[in-house]
Amino acid sequence: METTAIALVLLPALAGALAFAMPTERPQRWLMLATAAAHLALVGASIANPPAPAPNDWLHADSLGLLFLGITSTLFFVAAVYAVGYLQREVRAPRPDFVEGVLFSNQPERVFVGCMLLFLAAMSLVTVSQHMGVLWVAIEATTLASAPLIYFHRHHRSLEATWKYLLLCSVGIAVALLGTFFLAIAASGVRGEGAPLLLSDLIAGGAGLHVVWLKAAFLLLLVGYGTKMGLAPFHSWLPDAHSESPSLVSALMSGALLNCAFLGILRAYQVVAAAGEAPFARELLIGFGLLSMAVAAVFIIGQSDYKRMLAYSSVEHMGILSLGVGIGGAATFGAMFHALNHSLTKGLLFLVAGNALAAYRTTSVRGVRGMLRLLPVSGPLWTAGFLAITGMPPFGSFLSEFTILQATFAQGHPLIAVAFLVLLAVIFIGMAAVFLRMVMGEPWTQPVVAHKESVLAVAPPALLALTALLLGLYLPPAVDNTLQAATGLLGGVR
Amino acid sequence: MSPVIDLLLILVLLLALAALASSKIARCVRIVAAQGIVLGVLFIVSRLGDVTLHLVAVAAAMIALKGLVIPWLLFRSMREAGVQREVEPYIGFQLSVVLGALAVGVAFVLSELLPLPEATSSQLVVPVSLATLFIGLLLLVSRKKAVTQVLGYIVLENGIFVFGLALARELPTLIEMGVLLDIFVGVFVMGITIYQINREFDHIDANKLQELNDMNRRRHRIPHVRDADR
Amino acid sequence: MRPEALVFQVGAFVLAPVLLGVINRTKAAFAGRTGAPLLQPYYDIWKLLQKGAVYSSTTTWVFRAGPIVGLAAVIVAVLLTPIGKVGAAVAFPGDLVAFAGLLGLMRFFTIVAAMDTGSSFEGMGASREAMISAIAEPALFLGLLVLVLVSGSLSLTGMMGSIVVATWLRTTGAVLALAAATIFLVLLAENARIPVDDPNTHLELTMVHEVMVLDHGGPDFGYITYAAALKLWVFSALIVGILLPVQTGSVLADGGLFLAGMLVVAIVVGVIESSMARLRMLHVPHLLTAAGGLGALAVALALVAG
Amino acid sequence: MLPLLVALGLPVVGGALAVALGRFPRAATAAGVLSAVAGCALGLVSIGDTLATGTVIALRLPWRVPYGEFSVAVDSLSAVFLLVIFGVSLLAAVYGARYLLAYRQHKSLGAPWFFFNLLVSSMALLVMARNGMLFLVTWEIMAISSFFLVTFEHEKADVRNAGWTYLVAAHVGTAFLLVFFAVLGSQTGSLDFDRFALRPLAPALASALFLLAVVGFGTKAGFVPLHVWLPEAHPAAPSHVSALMSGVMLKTGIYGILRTLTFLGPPPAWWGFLLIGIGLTSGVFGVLFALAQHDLKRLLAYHSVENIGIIALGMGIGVWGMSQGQTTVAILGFAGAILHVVNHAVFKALLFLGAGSVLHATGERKMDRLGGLLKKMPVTGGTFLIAAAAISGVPPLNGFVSEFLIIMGSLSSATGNGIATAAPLLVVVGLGLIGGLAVACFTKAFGVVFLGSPRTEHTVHAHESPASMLLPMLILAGLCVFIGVGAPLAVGLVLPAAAQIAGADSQSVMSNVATLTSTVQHIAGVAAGVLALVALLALVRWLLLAQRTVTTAVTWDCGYERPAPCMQYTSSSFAQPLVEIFSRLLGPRRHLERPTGYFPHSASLHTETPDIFLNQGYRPLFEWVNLASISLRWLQNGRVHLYLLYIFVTLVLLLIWQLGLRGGV
Repeated sequence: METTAIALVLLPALAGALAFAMPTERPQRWLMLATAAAHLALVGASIANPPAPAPNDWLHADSLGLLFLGITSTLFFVAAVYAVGYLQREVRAPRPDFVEGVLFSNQPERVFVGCMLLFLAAMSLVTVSQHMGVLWVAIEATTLASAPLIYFHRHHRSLEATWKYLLLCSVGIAVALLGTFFLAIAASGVRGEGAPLLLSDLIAGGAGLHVVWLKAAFLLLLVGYGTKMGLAPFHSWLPDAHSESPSLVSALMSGALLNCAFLGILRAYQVVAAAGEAPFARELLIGFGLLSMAVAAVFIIGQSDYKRMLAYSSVEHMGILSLGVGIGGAATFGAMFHALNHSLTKGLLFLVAGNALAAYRTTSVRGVRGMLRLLPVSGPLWTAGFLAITGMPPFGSFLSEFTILQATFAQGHPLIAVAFLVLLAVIFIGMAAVFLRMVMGEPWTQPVVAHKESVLAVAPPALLALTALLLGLYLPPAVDNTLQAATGLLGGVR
Repeated sequence: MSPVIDLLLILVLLLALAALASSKIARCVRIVAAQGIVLGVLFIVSRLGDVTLHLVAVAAAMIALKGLVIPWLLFRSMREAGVQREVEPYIGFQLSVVLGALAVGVAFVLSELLPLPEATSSQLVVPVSLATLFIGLLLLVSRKKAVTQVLGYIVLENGIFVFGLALARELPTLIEMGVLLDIFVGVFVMGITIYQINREFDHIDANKLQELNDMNRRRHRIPHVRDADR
Repeated sequence: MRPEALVFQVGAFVLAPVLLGVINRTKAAFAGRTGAPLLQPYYDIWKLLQKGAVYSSTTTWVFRAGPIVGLAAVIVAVLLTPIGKVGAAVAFPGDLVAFAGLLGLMRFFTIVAAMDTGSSFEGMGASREAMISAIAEPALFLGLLVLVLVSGSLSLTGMMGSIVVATWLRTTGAVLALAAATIFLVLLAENARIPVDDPNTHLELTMVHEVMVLDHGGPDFGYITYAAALKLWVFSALIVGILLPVQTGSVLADGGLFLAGMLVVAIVVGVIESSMARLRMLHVPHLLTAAGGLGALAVALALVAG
Repeated sequence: MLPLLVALGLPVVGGALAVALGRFPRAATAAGVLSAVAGCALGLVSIGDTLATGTVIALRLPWRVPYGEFSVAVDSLSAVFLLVIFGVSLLAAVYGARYLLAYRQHKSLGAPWFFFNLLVSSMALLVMARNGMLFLVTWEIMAISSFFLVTFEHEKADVRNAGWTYLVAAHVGTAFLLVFFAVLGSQTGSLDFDRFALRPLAPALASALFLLAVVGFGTKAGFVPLHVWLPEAHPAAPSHVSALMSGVMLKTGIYGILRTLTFLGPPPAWWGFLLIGIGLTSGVFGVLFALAQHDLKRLLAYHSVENIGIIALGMGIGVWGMSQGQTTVAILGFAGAILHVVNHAVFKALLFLGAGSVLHATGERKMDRLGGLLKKMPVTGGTFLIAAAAISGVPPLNGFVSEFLIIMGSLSSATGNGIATAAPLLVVVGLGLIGGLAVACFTKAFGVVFLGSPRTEHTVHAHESPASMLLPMLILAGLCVFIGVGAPLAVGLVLPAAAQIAGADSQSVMSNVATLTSTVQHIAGVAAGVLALVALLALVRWLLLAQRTVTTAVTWDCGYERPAPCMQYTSSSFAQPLVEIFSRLLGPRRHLERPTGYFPHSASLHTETPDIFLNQGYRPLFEWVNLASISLRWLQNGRVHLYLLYIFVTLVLLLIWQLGLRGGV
């Protein structure tokens, strides 16, 4: 087995356990930060010189894994920095919640930090696992580790969100488990040494797989992991969980967790493609992609709660990813690139949303006005995030979306391309209305005194915004190569 | 050995239907527990050919968890939550059973479409597992209370485990243990959540958990906004 | 250009006011009066040039610039207008566009000068003038377009030169007649004649052109009167150019014929003025649209024929 | 090429500096303005060579993004547009310095200057770009930066709405361009403009691409009915920005269409007819709506639509000429169009700066509340008058020259083409109508605002703007006259570009140039003659009045006792007859309070003319989408059971569909 991979999983896991054990609060934050930094360093190292694949490794970060691992680690580090400031801001004592004014208190901080770290461990495991069984275990683990995070603010709305999240995802993952079993059946013809669910064996013996079982397996995995990923119509848990959990948790879920689930589907797609059944999988991916975008559009238009709007936008972008992979060819590259852009941007948006929530004490769009005046740093960042998430140049998301569009034409699906554009335009219009209403105008509070925003609250999102911007102007070779290699694994070309 | 296995499989299916039909939560829990135990036995019996240590271990773990721990957990949280004993379905029990039968039908049709590549212990494995799965989903969809939904989830899981038998070459221990662990923790967390729900709401009724939606704009208390401005 | 043509050009500037006189005499004759002498316009202009001036305190230099620019524009327009077959002093492809443009310039400054007084009467006149000319413009262009199509030349002189008796005998004759009618209607509108406007009413509410110049006096008004005469001249010249196909060899004969033609046009205008009443302001647009319709018909015919 | 790149970079750097200096308004302004001025000046200098000799400067650098290559070039076409961009931007920047300082109390001036400079640089880079990706990115940066400029005063609700409308329109327009480039790219395998030109396209595909370009670029240019954002956004923006947007930014749409024509191959005739149709609609609707407006800046904005229409007419003639192989016609059409681009940039910028000056002095945009400003603001008024005359297309000013070229193009197509020439001939008549209405429109604008007597108090106390604002206006006014009198020069400037688009060979170009310049010299002669005569007649008048009594009195008022300012004709009443005639097209709303009784106390007539395309076209569509989405909200009704049901049903259906009906094996 591969040492780095194991380290990547064990490091946060042990740190998490340690955090649970720790009696005092302050050191935990720094523990989390340190772990995140170490993790990021490890990931950076392995991206710099990718580890060579050893035969039947259960844990090995191939380029696809590395891509999502990189995203996860970066986002977690930023979130950890933000968390330090966030946890300082949080009031300990029971306090009235701003929607109904009922009293509520926080979870103990060690539970929060501990679960954060375990969450990271689980997600790392997802990205490095080369075994469909391990993959399943890991993804289920992410659900369990993140559930308490949603319930950090212990009032009944967050509880409701947690409950829905648990139930829907568990059911989905259960379906995925059946899919994994189906895969094992399909692979029973394949004589790979060791366990029959090792990805490399499945791909190597792709020709020998039983088609029917394989298709059934893919359907189940698509539905199962799709639930976790937030593809419509399985997305229903997403808006609730994202709107009720602390903003940095929302950022991690939207930016990292959904991608991990997507990775699960991609692994299945690799196997199906190896068996020469790619067309079957592609049309499903295209269909669910467009459906997700459409559903997102419906709920983004006239959305009254900005955190919910961000959640739906995640549904939309998951749809774009699935569409891109479904189209194939250069679109696959676009999808990989878009996954990166979306994670950075969405992280930025959720963190800034946290600042807005802290300043205005409401998640209602109607209640937020004049961010540019009231929050001199967060306001512009919020605007930048809007431009980035809607695929405006010079942000990276424009490049990735255009790549997908062009590939769609090149692959000869003009109608799909048009539908894609129309949905994007509708969503843009809906979002523009919401965002502009928030950033512009005079704040409700008179007289207007611009807030002093703490560095820890604005630096992390600013960093993300900068990265998203740079990716639109210059694609660093390291990133480009990783994307290329990942695309190659999925049979796409740049 | 096949007839015994078939018998057990059918038993699993019947238990699932029974769970669908039972109107008292307590009974429902017991039925599900029984199903878990049967599953464990089935696990051993189906592999009588080569009883390995890990096989026994898994079976034991399964029986312990599904048959004892989880039911105990559920009873406890129910007691603490002071749940009324009725199941409170959206759709009546007769109809549920009818639908369950329908699900069984669908399961059998589907299993026709999915011929097992290698001769396994029994041909009933696939249909039974699918049917159990569907019944579990049916429970999840049609029962109001959170507890009953957890039960539905467990039934669904059991269905999937039945399918595990069909796997000619068993999964590595690590995986199966991991799976089991995940299931257990899942149910455990659900139990905790139910307990919390009880603290927040007057009684456990997933039906009440629908404040987060996009139907009617939720009323926000917006600081500093005069009603004239809204 | 040839010197004798130059003579006629000078003649144009000298003789233009006579047309006004002729029109008035004709109307007088119809009314059974002796009427003012033929040269009355000259006397008026001369008298005005002798006078001092009274300016409204509201006005600015724009008010004073109006008559000057207007006269300058129309003078250049006269230089572009062919004297029948003799031709114009200045001729180049596209001069008809310049011709229209110059009239536009004149109009622009007349209107602006009128608005400078801030009087509601002048404002009203300006508004009406703007409306009428806006609709007259396309009609004029249609008329000229017909000439382009019939003659294949892009300069007014070339057009008029190419219209000969033969042109009238072919189908193009009808086309030319329509064009002439169009331009004649435009003439009535642009020169504030009945039925579009009544040059010698004294009720401000009913006036268009006259009310715009209510406040002008002295040399300014002299300029305006003279400019009006020249404007009438150029339009009449166009019509005569179309309707007079004969080309004798000698310049003098051509010139003479042309002048005769001008006389006829003036009399016709006079006859119309005395034989019909001024239209209601609401109906003026209809008249001009009708002119446009005639022009469009002519163009269509020309395209089919040409 | 290097100096040009510096010219592009300088303003951006300066803008960033301005943001950094946001706390100190004057310093920020200085940084922004100086860098912009320096950049534009440098740019103007470095394109001179191309303008004079037509030498092409090109540069290619690798750019690490998908499909991206930093490929820029300056040819005749680009050069003309660069001239406009740099020229107007320079003057607008100078003007804006004092104009924006008025806001320094309650606004940071850093961001506005940053976006202003970014807008300038992006526009310049846009017309230089030779790679689709670079073009698109620049295009969007341009849109975004102008959006932030439009929403400068976002405290006002109408400004916010305008900003939203603008953003949406820009985005939808860009969507068409995305398709345009995506399709071209998938055809030719790269987004390199030179590559586009090489690969011949199937006629149907070429036509489809042309339509995409017309819609996409037309939205930016403001073709009716895609113009709806224009009358909202331009009045909302600060005046020097309006000048830049209306005078220059719209033209990038025109540039896009012209550039497209260079790589779509020989056009069929109907492209020309399409452009002519668009031109006529835009021209007539634009001027009619302008005529019906009472807000000065709104009037100007609508009038931009009219001028864009005229430009479209020119392009239509050009394309038609190309399709018929009539090089002369093509060159005349394109030359007219391009020259009108230049002219409109000059006088529309001047008009907006003038409007800004009025706004600066009186804080008033409603024409019916202004009046008599010429006395208070002689320079503003005088330059505004020149611009008004120029935009009405009368000699001796520049507007006439370009319209002359276009009309000449359509007339010379007329000789001996039978009925086929009906469409080009429509251009002549259309221009006639448009010209006549334009006169009405601008006599109204100038007359009501600057002439007569002041209608409100704060108009009485108006004051002339500072020199730094007047200087740009004077320069622009000078250009109006100069292009009019020096027509041959101006035409010579745009001719190479026109020939480039028409794809004419050098020798036929030469012959055309010869004939054209001779004609244009006559035009210049006419212009000079008019000016000379004006001088002469003025002198005569002065001599006549020298030794006579010249007195002033109250305006002749038919014997009224006290003529009051409120008795003057208002903009509504001035436009009323024409609006009445065209009320079918305009659908004006009237609020009429008739005088009643023998001694009526109050009576009033108020008319307003909202945009029918916006109110009856787009708004209902958006409403419908909104309602449709609301009617689907129940999908997310909060019941976890329903959500589970989604999963259940989808799963079963998928299994049955894929395995059963599709017969998995």
